[in-house]
Amino acid sequence: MNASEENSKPLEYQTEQGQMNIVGFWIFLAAEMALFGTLFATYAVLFGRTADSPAPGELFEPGIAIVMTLILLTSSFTGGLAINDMRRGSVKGMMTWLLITLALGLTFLGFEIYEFYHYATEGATLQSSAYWSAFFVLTGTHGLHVTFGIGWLILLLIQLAKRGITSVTSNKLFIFGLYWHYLDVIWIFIFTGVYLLGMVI
Amino acid sequence: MRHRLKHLNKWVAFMLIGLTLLLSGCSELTVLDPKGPVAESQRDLILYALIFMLGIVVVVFTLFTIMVVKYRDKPNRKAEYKPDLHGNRKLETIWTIIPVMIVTALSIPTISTIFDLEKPPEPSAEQGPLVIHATAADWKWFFSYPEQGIETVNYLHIPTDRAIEFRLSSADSMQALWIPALGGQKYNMAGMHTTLYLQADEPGVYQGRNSNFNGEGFAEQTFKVHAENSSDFQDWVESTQNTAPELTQDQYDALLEPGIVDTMAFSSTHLEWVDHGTKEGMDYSIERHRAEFAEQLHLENGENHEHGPSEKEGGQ
Amino acid sequence: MQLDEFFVTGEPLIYAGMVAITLVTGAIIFLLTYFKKWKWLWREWLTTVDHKKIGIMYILSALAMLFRAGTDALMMRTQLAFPDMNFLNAQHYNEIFTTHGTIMIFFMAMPFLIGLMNIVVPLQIGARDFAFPYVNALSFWSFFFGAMLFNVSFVIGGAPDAGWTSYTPLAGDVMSPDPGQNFYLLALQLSGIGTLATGINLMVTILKMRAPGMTMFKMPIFTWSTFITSFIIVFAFPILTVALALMTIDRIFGSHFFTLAGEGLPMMWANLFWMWGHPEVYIVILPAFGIFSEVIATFAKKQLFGYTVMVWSIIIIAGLSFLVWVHHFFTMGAGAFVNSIFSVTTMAIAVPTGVKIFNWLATLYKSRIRTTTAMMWALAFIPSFTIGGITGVMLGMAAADYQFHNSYFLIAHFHYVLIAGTVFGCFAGLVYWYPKMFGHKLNERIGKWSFWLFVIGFHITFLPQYFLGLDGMPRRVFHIVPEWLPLNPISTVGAFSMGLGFAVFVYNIYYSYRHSEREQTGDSWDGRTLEWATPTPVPEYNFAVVPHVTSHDAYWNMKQKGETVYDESKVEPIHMPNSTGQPFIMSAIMFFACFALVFEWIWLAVAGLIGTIVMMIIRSFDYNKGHHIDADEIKRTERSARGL
Amino acid sequence: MEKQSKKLPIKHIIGYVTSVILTFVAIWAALGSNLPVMWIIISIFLLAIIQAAIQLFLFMHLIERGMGNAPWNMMFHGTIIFAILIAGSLFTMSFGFM
Repeated sequence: MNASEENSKPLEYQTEQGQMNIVGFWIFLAAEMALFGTLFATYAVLFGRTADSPAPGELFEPGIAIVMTLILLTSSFTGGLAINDMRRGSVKGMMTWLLITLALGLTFLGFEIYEFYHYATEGATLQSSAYWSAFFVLTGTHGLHVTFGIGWLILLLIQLAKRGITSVTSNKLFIFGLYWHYLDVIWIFIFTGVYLLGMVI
Repeated sequence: MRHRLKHLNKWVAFMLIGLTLLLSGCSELTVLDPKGPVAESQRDLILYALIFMLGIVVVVFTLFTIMVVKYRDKPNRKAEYKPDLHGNRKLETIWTIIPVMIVTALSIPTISTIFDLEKPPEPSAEQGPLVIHATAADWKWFFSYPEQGIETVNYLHIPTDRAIEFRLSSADSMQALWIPALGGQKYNMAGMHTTLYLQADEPGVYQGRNSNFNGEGFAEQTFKVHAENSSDFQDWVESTQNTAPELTQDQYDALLEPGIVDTMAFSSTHLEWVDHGTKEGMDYSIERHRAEFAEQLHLENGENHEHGPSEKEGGQ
Repeated sequence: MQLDEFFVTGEPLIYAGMVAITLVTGAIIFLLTYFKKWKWLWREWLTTVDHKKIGIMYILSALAMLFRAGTDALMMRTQLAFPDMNFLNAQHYNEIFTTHGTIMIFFMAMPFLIGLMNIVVPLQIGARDFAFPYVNALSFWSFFFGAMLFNVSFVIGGAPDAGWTSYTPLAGDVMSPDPGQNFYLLALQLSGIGTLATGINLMVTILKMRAPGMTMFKMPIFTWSTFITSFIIVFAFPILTVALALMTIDRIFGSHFFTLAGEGLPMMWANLFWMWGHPEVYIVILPAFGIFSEVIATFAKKQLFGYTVMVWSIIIIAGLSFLVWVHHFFTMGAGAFVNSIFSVTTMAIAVPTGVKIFNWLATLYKSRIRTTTAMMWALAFIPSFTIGGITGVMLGMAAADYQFHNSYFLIAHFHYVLIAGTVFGCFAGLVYWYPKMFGHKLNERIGKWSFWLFVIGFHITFLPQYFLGLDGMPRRVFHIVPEWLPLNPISTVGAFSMGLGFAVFVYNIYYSYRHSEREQTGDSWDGRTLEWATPTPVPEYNFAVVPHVTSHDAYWNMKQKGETVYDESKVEPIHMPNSTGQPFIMSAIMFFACFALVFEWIWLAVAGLIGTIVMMIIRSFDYNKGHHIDADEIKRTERSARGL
Repeated sequence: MEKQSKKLPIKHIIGYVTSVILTFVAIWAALGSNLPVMWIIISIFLLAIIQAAIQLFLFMHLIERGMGNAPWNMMFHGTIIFAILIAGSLFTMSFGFM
């Protein structure tokens, strides 16, 4: 690979280590696919095993799930815009979009906590039945991932503010971007497989 | 070289003699000495597979011996040495196709036997299969005969020449009903029903057991199967109906407590109040005995009893 | 919690174990202090990120675990020797076979193979280290602390007793309320995370750090098998992670995945466990296949026969490994159609495996076999594994499996594949790469003694067990009955012979350390692949000059052409990562958190979790870029190592 | 480097708008339409897969110069494992016992 080709690559790809980090993270995301696949499989098999607790169709409210979906989708979009600005070299644009992404992520988390609390008051908790165990652990694992992502983003914001866009920081932010988009991919399937399906059947 | 091949022949002869001896010894082994049509079909399948497998073993072992003996590096070795031999399409295709053919040859009878095992064995009498609910509980067996209205603990009577339809379930841990002389096993699980068809053609007493590990008393969870002709079986049913006490729910609940019990017989079944094979019945036992499940038996070998429930049969 | 509940009491064998542990720990501390080696231990080993040292630590831990689980096996065989043996009671026997299985799979087979991969793969592909050396150290320490957590259960809290498969509901909180099962869950979780990280690490290393010219189909076969194994790890281990987490949540937080209450589905555990568990058996067998291929090609002094087919058969086996899990529970009664499908997929695995066997045999054809100890392990593998393989096909026939399942036939089968495959492979690999690791060979004469004791013992132990299975002897019973008599004592005798073989093997390590000739060149066996192009002992940067590769027997070809890998004029400064204590400390904190969770001390566990997160934050802010070794120093090292 | 990214990231905007539309189509199909249940299930999962593909290709740059084949390859196999896990579990744990 000659030098000019090397330079035409985005900054986050320019070091050997940077490339390996990105490839490694993609492999990690593939592993996450198996992780969520297992949770979905458990959810699917335990579907309908509600014992004495309420059925999902009785508790699910389309409103909250739709709002949560749109929030996470928008945050994925703004996260993408932040990466776009990073590649343009615009620190200000990048930071603005990242802060918006952070705010949307926190809002999503707030909704999820409210939702869990709401179900608990209606008599559906982790301990209620096999179905509700699977529901809370599947959506909860996604929620934990979002929480982790928020913590990660805060750390990155500090580092970006301190160091600006370098080959190292841009690499880190790009990887965070992959993670954040990926969480939306998972959420699409949770929204479809859990909420929409739960209300159809 | 010829000299060595001669030796090889001697070895092959030795192996064949050994094999014959081994196979004649095998007919003593329970699984290879079936007492009913189910075990027989499984034995036939095993022996059928064994022929192919022994063929593979002979080929691999022979090739292996030749290679190792002939191509060992030593002074004055005459065999050819070709370090750059990197492969041979034709040969590799051949030894891909042969295993494919063997696998196909094994698959066909396997699949047909699998489907056969889900049906009662070919009816040797005009009556349908005898239904027995076999319920496992830590570490004992309940056999309920719903049509006859009787229930036995830790022993089983069956008529010969009639298919038995076992409805398997468990009151607590996962277990498996295995009577090797009559056929293979299936799991007993709480909240689920599995069906196992077995049949005895020869009268006799056979060993049955739980074969799936389920804790401390596992080794002792055995039972005897008494296969007898239909009139003897009928006599036994009637005498049990007349002489055995009725099973009460309290008594049954007490029996469910994890532990080892003796053989018993009753003139009613526990199916009247609970079926552990349903979602409603699956937590019946743990709801009542949660504390007892936490306790240990401190089971030593040879203590408590002589290997499994005693020979004496309860209720008679 | 009372102290006598905390420690296991009332078992003379366990008291003896406690005394032994205390004495050994005391002796280690004393020796380290006496010889003033604490600093050395910390600087050279606990903080290292060098793949070769980490590999050595993996292998040492695995040997220790082999000793522990092997002792378990001997105790089991002693108890089963005669019908009236009362050496172990039922409970103790259950604990012993559970720890035997779990340790052998998780803390012996996997770390042993991962240790060999650690040492060999970067050397084989001409790399200077792993893609992520820091993560590699973290993987090792999380495995190590996971193993320690599991072994601690022996004296604190009680060992798990539900079998290595831990089927629910038996392993649930109603039937196993003791902390033993929590030890199983959390120790596996901790070491499983490390394994997953290693899988990703090795994949990136192999994808991105190969020497120039080494295309995928010019990689040495061991590297290929490592790559495919890592691929399986990446997709299989998350399944285990989730399954373990679900059972942990069941036990500690009262959910109902695998419980009898709340309409849980205990069989879902079996399903998830084997969805991971079947790929897992290929995780431990494929690297062994790779080792045998390397060893056979080297000592037959001949190219591996059908390299491309060998690679593709590994890939096909890996693919099929995800499609056969149901054959572990054919007897669950999932119906004839389901069982038929999985019967066929299972038997299909015999095809690529059979092809491999014949290719190995063909490699021997027109070769020149040197019967060194490593080669003998590899040769013994072929017939032994064939027996294990064909009985595997028989077990795959669902209708026949109803008779084999849960019997000693099954036990004999998987010991035939796991010992003849994995253990022989580990020993072959260790003997083969030993000079590269330690700078001297293992003694051949003692090595052959250990080989024959072990291999003959192995067949005496496990061949009779096929017949015991056919005679209706189920696995996991804690005593036998007189009908199974003649074969059981024979099996026990064989087991002790294997134990003796292992003891001789370990003695050989000591003997060779004292007496073996030190290696003069890096190429101890007239090797074929790049690891033999490095000097022995291998300098920390591995290759002073990264070689250019033209075939999968790269070093062999170079030797044929009279080329050398080392060209002083091309030496440049080399960038190396710095040593760090963070992985060790972080894993220690995770150990602490898991230990607290075992006893359900939630707040302590949360404190441990926070500690782990703090370590991650520290790492995130760490912009340490490592150091450079300058060219002169490299030249000096190479000159003295190569005797120039 | 400047030429790599535009001020107005067309790809992202197209992806976002499509995703929002697809989400609402799925909601309508599930809650508002009178389709048979089987068709609803198939259609909402198809829509979800399209949306996931949008995320992967338009947002995450699954195929981008300089990354080699590993990312899409791993995601492809990840998808297969994902499918095996769910379909396989349902096949063995539910279908077999019906």
